[in-house]
Amino acid sequence: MSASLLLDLASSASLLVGSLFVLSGGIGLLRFPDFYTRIHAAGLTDSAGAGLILLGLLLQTPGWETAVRLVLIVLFMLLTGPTSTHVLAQAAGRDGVRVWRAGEPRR
Amino acid sequence: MLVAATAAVLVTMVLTLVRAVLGPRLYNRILAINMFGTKTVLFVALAGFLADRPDFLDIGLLYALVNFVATIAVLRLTHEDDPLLEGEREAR
Amino acid sequence: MSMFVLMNLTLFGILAATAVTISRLRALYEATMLTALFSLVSASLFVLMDAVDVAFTEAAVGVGISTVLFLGVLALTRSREDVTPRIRQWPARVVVLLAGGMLVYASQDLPRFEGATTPVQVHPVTDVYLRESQDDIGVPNTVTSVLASYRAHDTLGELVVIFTAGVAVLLLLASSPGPGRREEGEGPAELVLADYRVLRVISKLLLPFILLFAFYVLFHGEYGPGGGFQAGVIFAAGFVLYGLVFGVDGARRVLPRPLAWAMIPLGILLYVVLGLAGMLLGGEFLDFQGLRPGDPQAGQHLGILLVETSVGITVAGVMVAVFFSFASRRAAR
Amino acid sequence: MSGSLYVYWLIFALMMIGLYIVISHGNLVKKLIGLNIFQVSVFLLYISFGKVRDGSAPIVKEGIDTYSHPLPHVLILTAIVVGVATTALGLALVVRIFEAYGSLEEDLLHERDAASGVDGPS
Repeated sequence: MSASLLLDLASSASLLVGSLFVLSGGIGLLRFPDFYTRIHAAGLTDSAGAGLILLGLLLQTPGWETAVRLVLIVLFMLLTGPTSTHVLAQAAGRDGVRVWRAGEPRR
Repeated sequence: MLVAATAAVLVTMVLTLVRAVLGPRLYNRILAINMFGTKTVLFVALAGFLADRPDFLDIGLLYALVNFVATIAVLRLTHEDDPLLEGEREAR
Repeated sequence: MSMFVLMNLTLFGILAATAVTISRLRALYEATMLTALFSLVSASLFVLMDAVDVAFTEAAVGVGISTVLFLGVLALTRSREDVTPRIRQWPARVVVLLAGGMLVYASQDLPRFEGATTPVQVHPVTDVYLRESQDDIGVPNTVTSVLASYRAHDTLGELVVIFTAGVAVLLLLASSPGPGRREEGEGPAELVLADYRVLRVISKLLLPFILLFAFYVLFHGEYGPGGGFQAGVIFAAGFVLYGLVFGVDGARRVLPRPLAWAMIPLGILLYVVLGLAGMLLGGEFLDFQGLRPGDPQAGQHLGILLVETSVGITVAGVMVAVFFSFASRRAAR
Repeated sequence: MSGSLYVYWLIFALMMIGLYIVISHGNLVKKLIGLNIFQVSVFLLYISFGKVRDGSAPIVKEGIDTYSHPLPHVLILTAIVVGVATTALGLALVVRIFEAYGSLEEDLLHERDAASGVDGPS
């Protein structure tokens, strides 16, 4: 079992798990009952899904230039993603979007 | 595996679009569009690898940046007091 | 069906669905946000069709600038559209169907998509741009060499159009104070976002990196996607972000208005002076071969870099000044 | 499918949706949004002319032979930035119109013009 094969395997696994996270986040965004629960789904794809897919790509990059860019993208997303969801949730709270309780109709 | 990941991202794009179309109302749409933006970053990165020219990842970086700017802009500029929006808030 | 076709179809489907939704939405904030989505998807399509430079520009412009301007205008005016009366819808539908049918009929004469023997691909200029340029200019990104060297006159013309449009916007919005120009330091816009501490910290942290990225895009344009237009827009987007979080006055402290206004003509002047310098050194207008006597390739490199820089200065100046003048106007409601 | 035209038809459909928004809607901002959609579809049309089968982005690299044509890319790249500058001009006009009339609906603007005796465009 050579190192390159190991890398390939790790990359594939990471891509696969990342895709599953991304997909489940998409389904969650569609199926969850209200805005605040949907933020959870969006946060899931943005951090776990995107991070794993980019990690999978990072494991099969040919040169360091591409690797640097991938790392930068991950860092940037890690900074901005939570910031925007945080601000969104706070703004919605201020604007009086109410939290969904079990039994209420979907919104 | 790249192909599978690309397919997953595309399918998620469609799901997100459905949420953006259905809404309801502003915040759900902002959330959906913000998430759509990160999916395009992933798509561009994957497409670069699929085409065997991954040296264009600058585009992905730019997408992440403008996506953030757009989200902030929506939040900032829709906060202006709009009597019509107020009315809608009452009606909710 | 190949994978390329499948991806194309999916993205086009998303585009069409978005466009239809935009047409049906009466809430204009939402419609504008969907326009941003439209622009992102079309940029992804540009990537699929190998136009990486175009994708770069479309994303920066369509999402970073255009959306912000639309939202700013909606904040100044009304954000809700009246119901479109039926009497307007039917004639429009007929016209659109007729025009679309005509286009589809005419498309039979178009060269096939992706064909290698289409007039575009077999034209002699293709070989010049893609192969000879490597010896003449030596810049790997052929888009940059065509933009800044082979078709430098064209680019100058486009820059003048941007200059004119920018000046016209400034005249329209800045000359007459209108019913309510905001006094410095006052106004409803100072309220909300500055209260979000996380956002404030992150934006302040990001701004230098965004500006650095703009310079990287400017100087790396010879080897990868990028160049003056994109750099200018990214630079402006950085200031737009700063202005959105800290208010117009905060952004003005970083980049004073006279400076932003001075950048607009400065770029064009630099461009023209560069062209005249080529003439003085014994070439034509905008001929860069003579800029470094004895080494035409180095001259071309220098010329391209200067062209990109001047384009970037003007574009950044126009975008920042336009954003400031929209943002510092108070709603007339 | 070497001889396919499907991409052009899809682009025409997008164009027509944009045109429809411009013609049918009375709100000036919505018209500008429609114009934007139309504009982007024209960009797509140009770029699709430059695409070649199995081509690659026109940034020359060792070991790659087929490139898509760079000329449409150059034309459209500049057109996008010009497009946003002219859109900004349109938006500035919209702001001034709203300040003068208090409305952005085309029909209402015509009515106001007619009432005040100014000749609107028919």
